Amino acid sequence: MNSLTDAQLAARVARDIPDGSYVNLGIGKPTHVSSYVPEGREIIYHSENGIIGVGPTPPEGEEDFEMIDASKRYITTAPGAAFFEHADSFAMMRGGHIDIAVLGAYQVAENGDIANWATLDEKFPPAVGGAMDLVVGVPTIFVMMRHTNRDGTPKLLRKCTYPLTGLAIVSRVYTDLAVLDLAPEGFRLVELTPGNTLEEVQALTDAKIHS
Amino acid sequence: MNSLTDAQLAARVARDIPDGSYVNLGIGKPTHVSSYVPEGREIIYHSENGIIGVGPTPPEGEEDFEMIDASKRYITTAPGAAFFEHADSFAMMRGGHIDIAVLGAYQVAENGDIANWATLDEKFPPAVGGAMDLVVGVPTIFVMMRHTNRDGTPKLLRKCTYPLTGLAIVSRVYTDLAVLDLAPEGFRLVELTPGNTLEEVQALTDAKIHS
Amino acid sequence: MDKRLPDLATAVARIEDGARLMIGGFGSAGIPFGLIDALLDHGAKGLTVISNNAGAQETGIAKLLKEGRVAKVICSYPRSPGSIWFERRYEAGEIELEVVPQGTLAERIRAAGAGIGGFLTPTAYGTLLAEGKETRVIDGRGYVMELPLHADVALLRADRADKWGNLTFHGTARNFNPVMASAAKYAVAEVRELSDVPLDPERVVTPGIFVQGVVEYGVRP
Amino acid sequence: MDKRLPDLATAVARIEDGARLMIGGFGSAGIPFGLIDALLDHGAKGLTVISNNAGAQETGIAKLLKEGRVAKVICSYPRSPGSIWFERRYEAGEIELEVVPQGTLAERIRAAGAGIGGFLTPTAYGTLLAEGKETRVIDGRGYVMELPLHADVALLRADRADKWGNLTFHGTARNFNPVMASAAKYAVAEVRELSDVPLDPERVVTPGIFVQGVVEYGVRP
Repeated sequence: MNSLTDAQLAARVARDIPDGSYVNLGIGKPTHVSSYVPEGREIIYHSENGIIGVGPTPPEGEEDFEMIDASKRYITTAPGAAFFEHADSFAMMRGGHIDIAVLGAYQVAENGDIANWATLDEKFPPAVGGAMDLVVGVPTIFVMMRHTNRDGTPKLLRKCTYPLTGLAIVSRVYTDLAVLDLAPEGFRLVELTPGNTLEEVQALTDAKIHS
Repeated sequence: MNSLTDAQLAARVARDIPDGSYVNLGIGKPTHVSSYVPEGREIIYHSENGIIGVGPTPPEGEEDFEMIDASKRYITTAPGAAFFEHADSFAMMRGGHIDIAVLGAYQVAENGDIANWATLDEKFPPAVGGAMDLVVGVPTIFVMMRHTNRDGTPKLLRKCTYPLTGLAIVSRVYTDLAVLDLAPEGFRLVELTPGNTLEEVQALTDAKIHS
Repeated sequence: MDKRLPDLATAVARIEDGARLMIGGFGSAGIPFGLIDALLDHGAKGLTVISNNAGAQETGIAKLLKEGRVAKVICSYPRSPGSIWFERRYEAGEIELEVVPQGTLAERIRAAGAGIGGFLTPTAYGTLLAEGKETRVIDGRGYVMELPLHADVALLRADRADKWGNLTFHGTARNFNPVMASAAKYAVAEVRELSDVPLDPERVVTPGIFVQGVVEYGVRP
Repeated sequence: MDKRLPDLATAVARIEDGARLMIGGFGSAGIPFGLIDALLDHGAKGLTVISNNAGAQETGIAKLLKEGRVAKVICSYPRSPGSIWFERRYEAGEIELEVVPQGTLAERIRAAGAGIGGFLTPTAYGTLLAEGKETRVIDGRGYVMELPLHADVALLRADRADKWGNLTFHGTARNFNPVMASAAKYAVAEVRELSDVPLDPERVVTPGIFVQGVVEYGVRP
């Protein structure tokens, strides 16, 4: 099986974000998407903690503890940026003003359900952050994740087994093996990572992949 | 009967506003209260259209169409002022952050009900403005008005006959003839305009005045 | 990204007959007089206008009323001194009126912009303006359930803008403008001055994400 | 009017055992480290802490948890990297936890400050975090009814203040600070710099009416 690296996956997602989009990148892998914006496009990044127009990481020595993104990484401002407080930031998210959110996930189901905030492991205290607000408010939800868990068990399921973050809201899933749309009939193949066959990818997927 | 002038009435109300209060003055007579703040007190005036720290009227020739109060009069800023938008302005009002509102009224009832936004005259289109938000949000509501209508009929009633603005929320009524608190038993005399007797004022009042 | 528009006519070109319009302003402050004039020239009719006032004399919304372009007004205070055109149309039964307490009007607009499905406000509980509405009592206090108020287009007046649509305001001209920007599908602002450089991110009042178009209209009325 | 306080100890002196505390901040930005240290010295215990996070390493809220001062945490994201003190207290069953989606947390705090009795949000509809809550469907969309979240005291971090309590912030340090100021009976802010002159009314982010005390704590952490 041919598997994209995290960098290749981030670049693949970036290709699908149109010029002029307002985008929220979830914590973890999705934060890398902003490094791969294709030439000639201006994408404006929102971070839930109160900035729109997130710029690149500052040079070493110029970090500011009060200039961070939702992943708590140091940031700068891009031209046209604005700061605001939390109630306003989530009004933007919940109110449908952001075009696209790119999120990681534990599981995605063929009806578009997503589980990305809690596992069934009771040892860990639950922590939800802004994930549930994003998925109800942003019209286009891209999920970016490995196709399977480390033990090879599938993450693309007929039904999620972990607690849900949102119901029937995923638009498209990007994995290291394939890109899949959420269509009325379930997962629909958009493209395979070059060298993979549908049969190979289907074997690692719990839900049926329509083509 | 001895009757206070509007200026005297405004000065009387001003005496009861403690140093450091946040105050909203309703349109009409209440706007004059700010001209009579006793020496040594700092009162901060809120105007519903998005300013706290309303200052005096500008000198002629220095008026700014975009610097007005809720009565649409030209204003300036007092030291410590801030501008904000309408949703925030009414959050201040509704959320209990303003200490005192001074309002005019058509009628006040002995249970503290106030009617100050609509009469029974169907010719006039209804217009409520911010009156209903103020009366539910501000803990101390002072009403400032003539004791009777022009035809001599009472405005201090057992029960309001006009559509209500708010229910059981008036703290104190200042009229040209007397000052009355709203107590559990009804109107309670605080003071008479010098020269008036309780009997004279009671005769012009529909509800009973307790003393 | 460049949200600057060449002229007022372009800014209002997409407004269709029967559109729901929010118009910023309170008294003389923050009213988009230039956009309203352009809308008159544009000719859309059967409009629902959501605004705090219903215009005065022959300016702003009063002109739209005079020219018979308005089917319904949703506002808190239609009866300003000199609001003769509102009064005439209302008395003749030519326009529908929905009176909303001012804070409830602002909060309903905010709810639309913030994706809130409804809210409980103590304002108007027990009064004529709560009649027919769902109410409930929590901890002894009465509340009225109010629903969000959306619009197709918002016409705004700001002080400065940059090409990303970020806005600042002057004095008491913010009033309904920022909240209306958030509640309309298409929000367009006339501004005193278009800035060639980005506005200071610490000073932006309305972030450009809420604004779809900006046009310079230098006059401060 | 002069809301300036002489020192951090005075700012936290009124906090009683069992108080409901809001603490501003998100990650490293906008956290009132000085006020939290003063609160540790002050000694109040049995606190309910409302904040986005539950501290990391040995700083801020983590110190309060380490010292056993906290009975309950209401937050969106207790499990940050290095939040060892939260995890220990939680695993030992020594603290109660209420997890609230971040936007719902901000909106519940805003509702408290704005006099709203409750609101309908689509967030968390159909999930574990909506279990036991009132829900309704409007136009085919599911909503959860959420209630306001009040506090006795809010501890805030701002950039500049004047003696009227007006505040400005730096960068992403606004986060929960402005909205928490509005929802507490007593809101106090440590600020990088106290201004001798009034702040520019156009630049104020949190108007002083929401702030009861300000104290200079020059360090920007």
